[in-house]
Amino acid sequence: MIDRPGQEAIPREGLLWMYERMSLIREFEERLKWLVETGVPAGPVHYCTGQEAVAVGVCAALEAGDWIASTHRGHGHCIAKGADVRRMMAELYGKSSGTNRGKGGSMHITDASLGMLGVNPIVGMGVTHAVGAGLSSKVRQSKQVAAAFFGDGASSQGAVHEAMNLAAIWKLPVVFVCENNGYADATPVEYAVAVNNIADRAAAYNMPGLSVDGQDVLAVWSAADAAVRHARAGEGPSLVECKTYRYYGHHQGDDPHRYRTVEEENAARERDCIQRLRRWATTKKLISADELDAIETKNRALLDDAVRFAEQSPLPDPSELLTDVYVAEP
Amino acid sequence: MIDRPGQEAIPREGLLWMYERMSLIREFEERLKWLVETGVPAGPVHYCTGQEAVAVGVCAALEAGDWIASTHRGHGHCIAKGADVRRMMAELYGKSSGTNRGKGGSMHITDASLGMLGVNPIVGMGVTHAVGAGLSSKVRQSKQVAAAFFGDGASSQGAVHEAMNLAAIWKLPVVFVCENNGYADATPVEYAVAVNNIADRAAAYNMPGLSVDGQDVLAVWSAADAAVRHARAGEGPSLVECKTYRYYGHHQGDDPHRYRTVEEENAARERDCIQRLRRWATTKKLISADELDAIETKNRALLDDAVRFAEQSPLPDPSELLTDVYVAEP
Amino acid sequence: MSTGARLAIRELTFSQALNEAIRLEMRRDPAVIVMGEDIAGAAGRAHLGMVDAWGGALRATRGLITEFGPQRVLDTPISEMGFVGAAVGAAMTGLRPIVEVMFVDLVGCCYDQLMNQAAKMHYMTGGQVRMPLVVRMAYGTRGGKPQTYGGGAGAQHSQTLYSVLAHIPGLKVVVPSTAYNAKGLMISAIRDDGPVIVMEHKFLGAAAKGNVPEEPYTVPIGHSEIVRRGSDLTLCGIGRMSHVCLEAAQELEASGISAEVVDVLTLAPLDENTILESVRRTHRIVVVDEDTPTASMARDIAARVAEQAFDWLDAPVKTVNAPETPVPFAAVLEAQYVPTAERVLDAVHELIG
Amino acid sequence: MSTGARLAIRELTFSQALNEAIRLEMRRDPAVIVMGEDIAGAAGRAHLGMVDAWGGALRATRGLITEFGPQRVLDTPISEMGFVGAAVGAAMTGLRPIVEVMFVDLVGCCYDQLMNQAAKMHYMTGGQVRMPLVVRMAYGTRGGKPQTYGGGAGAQHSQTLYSVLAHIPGLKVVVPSTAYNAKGLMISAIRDDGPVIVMEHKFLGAAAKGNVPEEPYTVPIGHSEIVRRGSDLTLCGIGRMSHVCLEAAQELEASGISAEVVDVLTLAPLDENTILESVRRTHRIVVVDEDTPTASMARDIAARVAEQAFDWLDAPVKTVNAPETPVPFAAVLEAQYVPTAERVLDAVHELIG
Ligand SMILES: Cc1ncc(C[n+]2csc(CCOP(=O)(O)OP(=O)(O)O)c2C)c(N)n1
Ligand SMILES: Cc1ncc(C[n+]2csc(CCOP(=O)(O)OP(=O)(O)O)c2C)c(N)n1
Ligand SMILES: [Mg+2]
Ligand SMILES: [Mg+2]
Repeated sequence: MIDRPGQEAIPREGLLWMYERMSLIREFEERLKWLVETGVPAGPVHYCTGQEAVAVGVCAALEAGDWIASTHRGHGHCIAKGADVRRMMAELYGKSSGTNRGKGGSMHITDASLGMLGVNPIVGMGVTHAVGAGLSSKVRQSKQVAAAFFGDGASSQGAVHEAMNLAAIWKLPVVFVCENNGYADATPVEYAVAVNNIADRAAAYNMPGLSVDGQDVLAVWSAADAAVRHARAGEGPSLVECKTYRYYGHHQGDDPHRYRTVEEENAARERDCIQRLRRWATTKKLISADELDAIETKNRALLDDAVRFAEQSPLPDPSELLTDVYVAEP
Repeated sequence: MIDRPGQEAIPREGLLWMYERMSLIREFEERLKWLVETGVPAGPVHYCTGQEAVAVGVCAALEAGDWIASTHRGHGHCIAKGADVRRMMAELYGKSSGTNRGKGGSMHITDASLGMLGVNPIVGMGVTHAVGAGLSSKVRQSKQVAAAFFGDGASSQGAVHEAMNLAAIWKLPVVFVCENNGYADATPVEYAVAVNNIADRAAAYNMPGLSVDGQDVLAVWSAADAAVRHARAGEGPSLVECKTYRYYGHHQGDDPHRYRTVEEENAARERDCIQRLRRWATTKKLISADELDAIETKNRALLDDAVRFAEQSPLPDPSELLTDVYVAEP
Repeated sequence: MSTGARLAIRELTFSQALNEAIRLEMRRDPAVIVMGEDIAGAAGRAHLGMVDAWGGALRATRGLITEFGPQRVLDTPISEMGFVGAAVGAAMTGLRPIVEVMFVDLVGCCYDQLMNQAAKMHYMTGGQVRMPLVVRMAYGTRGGKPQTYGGGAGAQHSQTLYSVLAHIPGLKVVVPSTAYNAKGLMISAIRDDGPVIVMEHKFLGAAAKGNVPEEPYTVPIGHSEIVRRGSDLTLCGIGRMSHVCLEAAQELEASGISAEVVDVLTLAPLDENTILESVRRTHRIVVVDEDTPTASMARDIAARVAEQAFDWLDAPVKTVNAPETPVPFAAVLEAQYVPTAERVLDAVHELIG
Repeated sequence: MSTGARLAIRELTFSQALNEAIRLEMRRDPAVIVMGEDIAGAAGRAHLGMVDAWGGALRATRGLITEFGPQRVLDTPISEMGFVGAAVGAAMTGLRPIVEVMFVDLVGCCYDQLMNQAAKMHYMTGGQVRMPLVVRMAYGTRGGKPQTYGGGAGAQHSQTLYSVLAHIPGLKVVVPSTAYNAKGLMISAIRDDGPVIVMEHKFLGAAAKGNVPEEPYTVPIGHSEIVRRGSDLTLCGIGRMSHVCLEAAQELEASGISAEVVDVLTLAPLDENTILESVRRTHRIVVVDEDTPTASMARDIAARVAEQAFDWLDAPVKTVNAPETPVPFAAVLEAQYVPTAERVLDAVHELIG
């Protein structure tokens, strides 16, 4: 982990928050994976294990009133923005206490009160919604910033190009965050994308672009923080590419070894974002190992509680099938 | 007009052909405009007057077996690729002798036997079809090249981004030709596009990009020729931006003075592509003024003939409404 | 709704009525914004004294930028998926965008935003997210007298297509037919907290003129209107086809047949009851729709009648649609395309000997 | 068509049958290519010994890259408008592309290419351009028994939506229901010189097994099939709903009601005659469709019956659809979503006391 300009400005609580959120995301995904593999029918799920630093580094740079748009691989974004893991887990169980009353599932987890524009599995579309939120901020002069997470695969979507051009010409307070984890399903990024660094495409929209190590939460934070400040100052959008890695398959049923090597996976795990923050913070004596262990213990307990909450919550009433189709009943 | 590398290689016949085609396009549009303004109900038409050098410079670099994809402003592209102005005019009259048997109209004029993938008024879509033609060439190893014309407005379409990325990763023999005439309807390019030179977006697809004076037919030809050679050699796509100008409104009913100045128009007319080639070729004594006058006289006669042909051709039989819905009747 | 005497009433065109509706709502609520290609025109050229060059496909947004400025009246680049998506995002975060997609023919360039995003967001989030979004689209083929030659806008600029929007649960789809209901439905659409598609017939824009009160009023979404009373059969029309039905009803009167005419006005949610009640009184129905037949709204309405009013029917349920073809260019072919009063009369005479 | 004895017959799944159809046609004609996201997978990793990691959404293209190589089996980036457009362009210039759009839920990202380009090109060009294009799309919601908790694929990955394709003149839309007709319809689609959409039900892919001859054969596009003879009423099913209809027919037999079952197989152009003739014999019909009701194919078929077989009908024309809602995630809600044999029986009992 390299020292970053401005990182001395991160207070100890900031570092603790980052560690706590990354650890909570990791715990959530590991617990969910265990549940799914032992038979909990949670629907299609896309674990973000390995990518925690991107969600957390970006959300560390945002304020509570800011927005995020997320993707099918969205659990980490939700937790980083402050979502309650109990209600998230209940959503995966299809329970009425879920974030979406059980009507959304993993690919739609949303807590709108936290500035979440929604997890959105139609690749690229969330990016356009973030641009709309940026427009709303500008028109209402509310100074809010919108961050749009999207994958390397999504970077090929036309909607993303359109969204970037719109944000650029209108100078909207948007931060485009490309989570380049190397794959779209089973398709390697070097096959699907014509450039080496997706961040280089920022030039096509006359906006700043930066490619950072997505396994280094401080590097992500530092780039995102600059982009957020730029946005909030009315200077327009930026593109931050975070090179990261997903530890597991595309979804719960995917065997990644059909398209990538174990060596590559092992090398990625060497760069694990949580371990790196731990090593850095303890070496620098900013935080003790005991403190970090305590965080992990607490997060395990939170997940125990979340699973219990999800299990014990009631199912939606059958009548819920027909409610909330129209926003205002005619 | 600046001397261009390789232009000495253009034989006199090449120059004559360019002049003849540009003049024929001009004559076609002027005649059509006169017809429409005197009451011929030709449907919506988008005159390309002023932009002749782009169509002609690009098609001069193509071989007969190559393809072009065109736009709503497509008459010039059709004529440059060799379309018969009689059948084009008949199409505008909705006659059965038209290129499309009267079923297409201005926005769909197509002579598939000349490698035309169609005039296509859904902005940006023709570009994707050219990429498909390039793919066809590559799979069938036919060495054909596809040129895709599109406007500055179209450059904001997601489909164009997707098409460029596809052509780049597959190294397809495609030449992307952006006709930047400064406007999409009544929207100035400097408002709608986040960069100054659309050609600069080529870098986002790791392909060559060049911005040329679209009022200089030899400059267009030179850039297109290099791009076509590149493509035919299997080196992949290129982007050529031609800065041009449309003399009239967006369509026959549009008054451009609501969004641009007469001064700007006059300055553009100073750079008229036909007059420039005339001046250059006569000054260099490559072609005499008499020869060029004779070409224009001949083209006027061709248009007299085309209008006569269109007027005298029969209307489609009413039964044609129902034919050719399915390619092969079930 | 209009309370009569108090209101000043003038004749406006359909487009002017839309314009007035949008203008009044923009005055009423600063959250209302307008977006779309060339909805103003000359974007960024105010310094040259140029603003408001186009006013959109139907000129329904003309003049708005002069009153509300470029912050609330946004010309967009040609990127339907992007700007409709931006409108969706804006609707989720405090604005009430009215977005123009020039022609319904371009629905294929933004369909995901309508059918997966705007339509479903409220449901998928368990009711958390509101979606006060209006999407305006011009539609329709040139009807009327065949010219001897020439042509119309062709296969990709003349479509109707509203059934592919009405098909999607969560979208409301309204099809105004007069200046009066254009204004009232537009105001209802803007005030609705969910997504509403407003289908505006190209050839009603300037042609449909009528009395319109100056003040704001609403015409409720989800209500059809009986625009002519009759007893022998029901003619059910959508958009411009309501006028065709009225024309046919007029002619039928001459031959002693009394036709009731229902103007559907809202396709989704459909006001079945008004249609079913009419059929239960008249025992016969012809549904007239400018769209192509397969999976059309005409067939939808016919099926509802065949299921829910079967016992009252004295004759087959008839539908009159455009033919199962793209829209041809040539005027002689196009003239056969759009349903006419004549074709409606043919259908009626098949029902009533 | 199968000539019986000569052919070797094995049991294949629906997905395997699709795979075999594509493979045989690729052998037969070098112009046939396959495109789509992850239709092979591991693109560009052959040097690591990795090819063919996925085989598409239904695994229907697995193994093709090994036989035909990456020139003819092309993984695409996530750019549906772009690669479907490329397929359209390729079809115009000498290839016969088979393109997979993972799920019909993504139709909104490429709809223009289907409805404006592929569907209309032949007509608009006056018959010049041929469009030998196949577009494969997985569709459908998880049916069957409710689990106590958990959920399915949710509102944006469970849709049916074929009516928005069948609505477009020029597109053929087929909906195979068995391994046998999946192979035969796919071969017909590939050999067709126009655009054909092949709708593949996600939950038939592995579940529908049946006898399939080894050799190539065609099942004609535009023909429905009577899959069970009966005399008291007609059940008309689409895709997986044909199986639901057969199930219902079985149960009706127990109560002495003889149901005929028509498997629609092609939505456009619809084989009206088979359906109408059946109704003219049975005098009653229930149309069963997994899609949402408004402007659905069920309503389309019902309307045709109500117009063209009215005089033979003894009862209202019934339709059974999914409810007018997005697809909910929770298993308990989802289980109420897809029409079941029980709901079909309810509809039948409304018709036949
Ligand atoms: C528009 C669209 N196309 C295709 C899919 C199917 N799909 C879901 S996730 C995915 C891969 C996304 O890759 P990337 O953007 O890199 O995100 P990651 O999964 O790596 O987080 C695909 C192809 C989809 N959901 N939406
Ligand atoms: C997808 C799409 N959006 C909008 C339109 C309406 N429209 C037709 S031409 C045009 C402007 C095109 O501008 P440009 O690409 O610069 O071409 P030019 O007209 O200048 O030749 C627009 C907005 C359309 N036909 N298709
Ligand atoms: Mg990825
Ligand atoms: Mg232009």
